[in-house]
Amino acid sequence: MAKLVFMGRLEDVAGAPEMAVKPGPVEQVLAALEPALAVELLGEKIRMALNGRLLTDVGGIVLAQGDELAFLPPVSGG
Amino acid sequence: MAKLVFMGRLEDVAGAPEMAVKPGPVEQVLAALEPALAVELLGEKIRMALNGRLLTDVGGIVLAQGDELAFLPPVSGG
Amino acid sequence: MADVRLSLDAFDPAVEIAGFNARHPNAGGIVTFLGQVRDSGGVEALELQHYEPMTLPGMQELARVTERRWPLEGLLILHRSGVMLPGDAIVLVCAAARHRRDAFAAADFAMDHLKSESWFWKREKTAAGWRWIEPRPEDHEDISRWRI
Amino acid sequence: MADVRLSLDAFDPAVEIAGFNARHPNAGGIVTFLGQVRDSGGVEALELQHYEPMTLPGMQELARVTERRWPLEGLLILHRSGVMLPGDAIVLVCAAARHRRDAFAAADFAMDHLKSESWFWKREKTAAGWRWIEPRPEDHEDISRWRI
Repeated sequence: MAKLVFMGRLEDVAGAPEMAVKPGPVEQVLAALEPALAVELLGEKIRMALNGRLLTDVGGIVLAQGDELAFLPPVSGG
Repeated sequence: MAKLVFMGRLEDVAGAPEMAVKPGPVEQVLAALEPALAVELLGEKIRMALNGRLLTDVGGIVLAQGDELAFLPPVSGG
Repeated sequence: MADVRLSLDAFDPAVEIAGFNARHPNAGGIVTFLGQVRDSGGVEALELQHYEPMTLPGMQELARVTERRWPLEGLLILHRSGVMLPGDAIVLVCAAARHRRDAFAAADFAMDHLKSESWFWKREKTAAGWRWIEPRPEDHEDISRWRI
Repeated sequence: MADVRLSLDAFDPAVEIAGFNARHPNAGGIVTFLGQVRDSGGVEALELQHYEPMTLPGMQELARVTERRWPLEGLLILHRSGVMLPGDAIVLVCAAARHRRDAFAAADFAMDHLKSESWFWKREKTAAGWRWIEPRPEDHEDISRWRI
């Protein structure tokens, strides 16, 4: 399995901090989610990181076994 | 008596941190000092304070009994 | 050289500052910034969430950038994660330098970047429950001061 | 409100910082600056001379000006006078404020003014003996940043 991670307010939208998903193209993984959640995850201000590295573009990304894809809303630290 | 106070390097020039002087007009007091010291005390960068208050102009100042006239070179604190 | 830590438990800033100063007894100037949970606005608790694979590495990179930009003799970046109460320390930055202005600038720079570019998400608990905090426009203005 | 002190004996900056922080547990941000005698350039000792009728009153006036200019929750200005050795604390400024930028600016402003406008005269002892230190041009540049 692969893993989706939801940070900040996205955790509330998803109802959990993370979710196990079947490996495969990210588009396909997102299409299998609740539409309301998928819309939030694809929001303009949400950044994505694959295994801890920021992605500039999610197009063409395929999640492999053990991959972790994190959805990162705007930060508000300190 | 009145008192002259020499701060910073002026103490070295005067050979003492302070000096008791007879009350009277400042011009007269300075005229009675070693000329080399008087020249230093009247240097452009030296400020003067009478009883803890900065003087804008020493002209016309008369030292009374118990007065303290301080000569203050440029500061270099902290 | 920098000491960069993500703390999951409360830390005592006075102990950390004393330790930092003791390690840099001959630095001309040491600037420290301590950020604490404010006791105001009815905030009962504050939670910072971090993302393990990115938060500490991001702080370490910030330390490297800060050290490249100013000649420092020491740098500490220590940030809490987890649930905090009013008065709890959130973040501590200490910068030691030969010259005062370098220490001030480095601490200020590190704080601006921690606030607006480090991987933390914040929520506050009031009587109305927990609420996620969005970044403030000022945070982005603060950081734009450093673009050269 | 400000705590302004001229110390004729050595002080422990860690104790002072801990005390200041303890008095302001709920300030959002606390910035401290600690200036120490550098162990460099062959300096064996440093002496700061103050002028009793003017030095502390001048520091108190600086505290008032600083507090008028930024909304602070607390301000400490503590300055040594006398003979110090490398590693000894010379000056400590602590500024507590609701907002980070106010605390940074207030501490920075107070330090610039302590360096270039407070009534201290400094001399250093090296192998060649004692030598009076003239103010540096940078000190005046630093202070000119605050003229508005």
